[in-house]
Amino acid sequence: MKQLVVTPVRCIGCRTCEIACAFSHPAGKTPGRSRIRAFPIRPPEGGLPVVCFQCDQAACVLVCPTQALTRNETTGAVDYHDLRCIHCKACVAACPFGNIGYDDGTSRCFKCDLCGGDPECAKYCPSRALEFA
Amino acid sequence: MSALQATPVDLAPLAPILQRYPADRRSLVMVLQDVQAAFHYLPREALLTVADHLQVPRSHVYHVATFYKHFSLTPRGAHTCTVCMGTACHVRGAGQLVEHLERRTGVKAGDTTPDGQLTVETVNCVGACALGPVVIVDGEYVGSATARKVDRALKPILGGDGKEGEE
Amino acid sequence: MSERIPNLAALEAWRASLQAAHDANRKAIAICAGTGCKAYGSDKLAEAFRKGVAERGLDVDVRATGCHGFCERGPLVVIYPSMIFYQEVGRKNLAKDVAEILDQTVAAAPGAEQIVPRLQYKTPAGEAVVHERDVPFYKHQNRLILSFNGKIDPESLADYVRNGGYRALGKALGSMTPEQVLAEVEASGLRGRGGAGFPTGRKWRFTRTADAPRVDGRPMKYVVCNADEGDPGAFMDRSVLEGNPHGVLEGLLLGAYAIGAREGYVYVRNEYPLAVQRLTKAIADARAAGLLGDDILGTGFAFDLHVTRGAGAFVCGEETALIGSVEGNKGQPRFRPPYPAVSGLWGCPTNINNVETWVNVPLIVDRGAAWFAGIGTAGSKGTKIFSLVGKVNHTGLVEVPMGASLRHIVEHIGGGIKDGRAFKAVQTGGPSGGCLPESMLDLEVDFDTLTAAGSMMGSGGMIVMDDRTCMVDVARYFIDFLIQESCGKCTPCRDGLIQMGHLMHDLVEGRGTHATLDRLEALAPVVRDASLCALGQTAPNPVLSTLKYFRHEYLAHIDDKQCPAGVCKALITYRITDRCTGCTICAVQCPEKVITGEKKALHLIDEARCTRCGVCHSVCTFDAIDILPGR
Amino acid sequence: MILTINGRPLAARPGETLLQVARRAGIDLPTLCHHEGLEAWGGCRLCVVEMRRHPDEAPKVVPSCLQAAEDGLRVETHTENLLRIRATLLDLLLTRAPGSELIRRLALEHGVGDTTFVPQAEPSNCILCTLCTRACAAVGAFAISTAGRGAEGEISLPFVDDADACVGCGSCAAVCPTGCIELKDEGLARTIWGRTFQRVPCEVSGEPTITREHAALLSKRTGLPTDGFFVTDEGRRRQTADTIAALVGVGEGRAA
Repeated sequence: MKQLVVTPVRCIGCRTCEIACAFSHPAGKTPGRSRIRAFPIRPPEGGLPVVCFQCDQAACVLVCPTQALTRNETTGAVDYHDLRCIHCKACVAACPFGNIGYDDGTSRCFKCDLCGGDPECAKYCPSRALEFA
Repeated sequence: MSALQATPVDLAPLAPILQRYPADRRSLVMVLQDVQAAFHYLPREALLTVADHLQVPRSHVYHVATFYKHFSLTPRGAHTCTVCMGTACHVRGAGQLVEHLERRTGVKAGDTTPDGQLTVETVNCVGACALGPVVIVDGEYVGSATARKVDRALKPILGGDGKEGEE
Repeated sequence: MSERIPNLAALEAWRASLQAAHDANRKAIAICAGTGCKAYGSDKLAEAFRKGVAERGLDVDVRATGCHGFCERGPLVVIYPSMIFYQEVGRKNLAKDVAEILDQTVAAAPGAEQIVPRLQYKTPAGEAVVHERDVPFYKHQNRLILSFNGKIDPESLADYVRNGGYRALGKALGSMTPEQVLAEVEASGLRGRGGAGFPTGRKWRFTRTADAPRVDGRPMKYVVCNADEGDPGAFMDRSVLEGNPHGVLEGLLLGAYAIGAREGYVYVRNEYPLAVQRLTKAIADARAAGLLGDDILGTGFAFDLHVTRGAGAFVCGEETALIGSVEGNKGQPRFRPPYPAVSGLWGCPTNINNVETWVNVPLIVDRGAAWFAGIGTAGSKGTKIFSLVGKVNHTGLVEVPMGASLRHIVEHIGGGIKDGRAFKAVQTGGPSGGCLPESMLDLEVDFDTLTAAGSMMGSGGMIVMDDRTCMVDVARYFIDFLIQESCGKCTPCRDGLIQMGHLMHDLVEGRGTHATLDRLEALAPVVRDASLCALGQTAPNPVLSTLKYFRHEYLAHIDDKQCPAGVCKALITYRITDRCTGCTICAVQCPEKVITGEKKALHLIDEARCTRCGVCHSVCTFDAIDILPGR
Repeated sequence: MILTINGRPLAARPGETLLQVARRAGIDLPTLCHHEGLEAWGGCRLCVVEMRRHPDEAPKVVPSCLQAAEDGLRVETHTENLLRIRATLLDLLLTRAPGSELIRRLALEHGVGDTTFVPQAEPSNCILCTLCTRACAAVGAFAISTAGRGAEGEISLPFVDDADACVGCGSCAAVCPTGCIELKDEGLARTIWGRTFQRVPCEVSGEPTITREHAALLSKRTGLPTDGFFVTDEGRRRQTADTIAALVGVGEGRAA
C-alpha cells in the first residue's frame, strides 16, 4: 500500500503543499484549512513539513466516542466522518503530533485523508520532499 | 422539578435493602421499590448510595426514579388516601370524590397536607373495579365509596367530627 | 410445607393420596379472599367463622379461597359440598350472619340444611337462589380458568395438586417432547389474551427457533408473564394471580419446556400487593417441592422463576417497555424488529405472554388441543374472562366462550343496567379500545369482530355505560389518561395527545365548534400512524369510536351547548324540583353556599353562582334535584 | 440487496437503514433526533416513510432511521400522507420550540408558519430528542438524562443541580438541534449546566485546550496519560517539527 513519504531535508519551504491541500479541501466556496504545515524552521535552506502519520495505534481513533475516525482500508488513511462527529474535540487533544484540528468556522475537524489515495501535496511539491510511493 | 430539601435522613434502613439484590442495573427498580416502602419516598442521599452500590450513573437512577408514578422524590404524608380513577370508578363518580377530598384537605390531588399528615393521590386502576368507586386509606380499601364513607375512614387522620362529611 | 417430590410417579402418588384423604362430602365453608371481598372485610369474616366452628366443635373446614368473581356482592361464602351460595355476608351484621349460617346451614345434616333468606342472592324478579350454579351471574358462564378460584386455597400447593394441578406438567415432562407441547398449543388455536390476540403457538415458535447467546455455556432464553394489567377497568389477571398462582406457574413451566427457556420473570404491577405475596409463596412452595429450580421432578429439566414488580407505568404493558423495566431501565418502548422473541431481555430470545394466556396452557396440555379448539369461534378459540364493571347490576369477572354476544354478557350474566336505566354503550379494550353502542349488542365477541367494529379485545375490560354517562367525557377521560401515561419518547403521542386533550376539553367545557371536530379528525390519524408503539397507535380509538357511534352527543355539546347525559359541568344546570321537602341538607353541604330556602320549604339554587359540583344531588335523599342539559 | 425507493431501484448494503440508502441516493429526508455517530432513537418521527413488502399489502409507516433495508422492499418517501404527517409533527414541535430557527425553517418547508396548536406555557425550545443525553453517554460522562415522563419530561441533571459527572466537553450543546443548551466560553472559563470549568491553557500558546475533568475521563477510558492532552494542535505540530528537525540534524539542510 502506497504511503506519503516526507524527506524533510529536500523541503525548500515554498509551502505550495499547504496551498494545494487547502484548495483540494474547500470549505464551501473558499479554500479550507490545510492539513499539512511546512514549518520555516530550517532557514535559509527550507522548511519542515508535518502531516498526519496515519498511525497504526491512532490516539484519535482510540478517544473518538462515536467512530467518526476510522481506518480506510483502501487508502490506509484514518478518515474523518463529519456526520458522526459530536464535537467533543477529544481527538484534537489526544493527537500527540497535532495533526488533527477543529475548524470553528465549519464546525468540523480537519486532518489529512491522503486525498482519497492521490495526495495533492505530493503532486505539487517542487522538491520531492513529499512523495506518494 | 423542584430542587430537594437536604434534610439529614437516617440511611440505616438502606443497608439491608442493598444486600438483598445483585449489585447491578437489573435490581434498580426493585431497590427503589423497597427504598420507597422503607422511607415513604426516595431521599436524595439514599439514591446517591444506590447509584454507587449498583454501579449505575446518578443520572440513570434519577431518570428511572422520576419516570414511575409510584416513586416520589419528596417526602410524602404519614398517611395516604388514594382515589382510583380507573374507567369503572370514573363512570361511578370517582371525580366527585377527588373534588370532595381536595375541598376537605385544601390540597390538590398528588400533594401532601402542610402538616405532613396526609397525601391525597389518584391512581389509574387498582383492580377492584367491581366495587367502584374505590378509595384506599393506608392500604385499607373502601368499596363503593361515598364522601361520607371516605370521611369516616379519614377520621383518625383528619380528626373532625365528621359533621362536614357529605353523604 | 411440602417436601421435595423426587419424580413423576411420586407426584401422581401424592395426588392420589390427597384425593383419597379428601372427604368429598365433608362440609367446608369457602370464603372469598380476593381483593374485592377483602375490601368488604372477608378476613374478619373468616376469623369469625373459624372461632364459631371451634366454639360449636363442628367438624368443618374453613377455607379462604381466591376471587369467586361476583365481587360486587362480596363477601361471598359458599358452603361445600352442597354449594349453597351466600352473598354480602357480614357486611352489615357480622356476628349475626356467622351465627345463623353456622347454626342453620352448616350444623344441619346434608340435605337438611336450612337457608338464611336474608343472605341469599335474589334475581331482579325477586326470586331467591340457593345454589351457586343457579345464580344467573354464574349459570351462563363457562368457568374453566376461574373454576379453580372458588375451590382451592391459593396458598396451598396440595389443594392445587388435589384438583389436578401439575398433571399437565407431569404429562409433558413424562411423555411429550418440547416440540409436541408446542405443537399442541399451536393446534389449540390459543391467541394472546393481552389484547392483540397474536397466535400464541406461533409466538412460541419464533422464540424456540431464534438462536440465543450462550450464558455459562448454554443458550439462554426467557419466558415472561406480563401481569402489568394496566387497562383501567380490568382485573381478571389480578384474580387469577391471587386465586390460582400455581396455574400461572404451571403454564410458564410448560412454556419454558416447549421453548427451551431456563429462566422466567413474572412482571406484576405495583398496585397488586396481594398478587405479589401469593405468587412469591407459590414460587417458594414449588421450589421446595422440586417443581422449580434444577432437575424438576427428577427429569433434568431446569427452570427458575422470579417476581419483579412494576412501579406505576401503564406503558409497561407494552412488551419492549416491560423488558426495559425488568432490565432496570425506564419503561420505554423500542423499535421492532428485532422482536423480543429474537432479542428481548438482555438481548436473549424472550417470549412474553399475558397471565390469562399462560393459565390456559395447562388446560390445553392436560385435555388436548382438540378439546380447546372445540370452544369459541372459528378465529378465536377457548374462553375469555371479561371484567364486567360500570353501570351494570352484577359486576365481576365473567368467563364465557369466545363468540358469546355482548347482550348475553351484559343482560343475562350482568343482570341488565343498574337502577333500571337505559343501556348506552359498552367500552372494551381499555384506552386502546372503543365504545360500542346498543346497535352492536348482538355482536358475537371475539378478537376479530371487536377490531372490525372499531374497538379491540384488549385485556377484556368491559365497562357498561348508561344514559347518565357522557361519551364525549369518556373520550376526554381516556385522552387525559393517556397523556399521563405516554412515555414521552415520540412526538406524535407525547405532543399529539396534549393537543387532542386541549380539543376534548374545549368540547366538554362548552368551547367546542365544528372546527374542533375537524381538527380532532385530522390529528387522530397522525397519532395513530406515526406513533412508535401500540399506546400511541391506539390512543385515538376511544375518540374515533365515540365520534363514529355517538356523533350526535358531540354535536349536542357544540350546537346546543348541552350535555345530554348531565355530566359536563359547563353544559348542565342543577335545579331543585317540587319534590323538595325542605330538609336543608343540600343547603348545609353546598360548598359554595349558593342554595337558599327556609326549613320545610322549597329550596332554590342560585344557578349563576352554582359550580355544578354535584354535592347537593348526591346528598339529596328525596331525589329532588334534576340535572338538566344546557345552561 | 436491491430495493425500490419512489420507484427507483437502489442497491443497499446489509445493515444499512432506509435513511442511509435514501440519503446516499440524494433523497432529502428530514431528521431531528438522528445522528450518524449516535445510537438511533426513532423519537421525532420526521423521517417516517411508507414501506411495503408485497405490492398488494397496505403501506406501513416506519421510521427510516431505524428500519433496516430489505431485499425487494417498496418504499415511498414523499406521499401525500407522509407530507401531512411531517407537517403536523413540525406543527406540534413548534408548540415546544417556537424559537428554534431550524424547526421554523423545516416547518415552513412543509407549509407551516406559526403553530396551529396551543403552544406550551413556557416553551424551553427543547424537543426531547435526547441527542444531548446520547452524546453524553457516548462520551462516557452520563451527566444528564431525561427526567419525568410524557410531555412533562425534561432534560436535567440528577436532582436538578448535581453536575458532578459533567466534564465540560460541550458535546451536548454542539449536537442540540434547537440550540437550547447554554454553553458560555469566556477565556479559559467554560460555563455549562450551571457549573464553571477552567479549560487548561496550552503549554505553548496559552490557548484553551480541554478541561481537566474531560482529560481525566479520556485517560480513564483509553489509558492515555492524563497530562498528555493540554497542548493545542498548532502548538503540538510545532513541537513535532522541532523534534523531527533535531532528528535529521538541526538546520544544516544536508541530505540525510
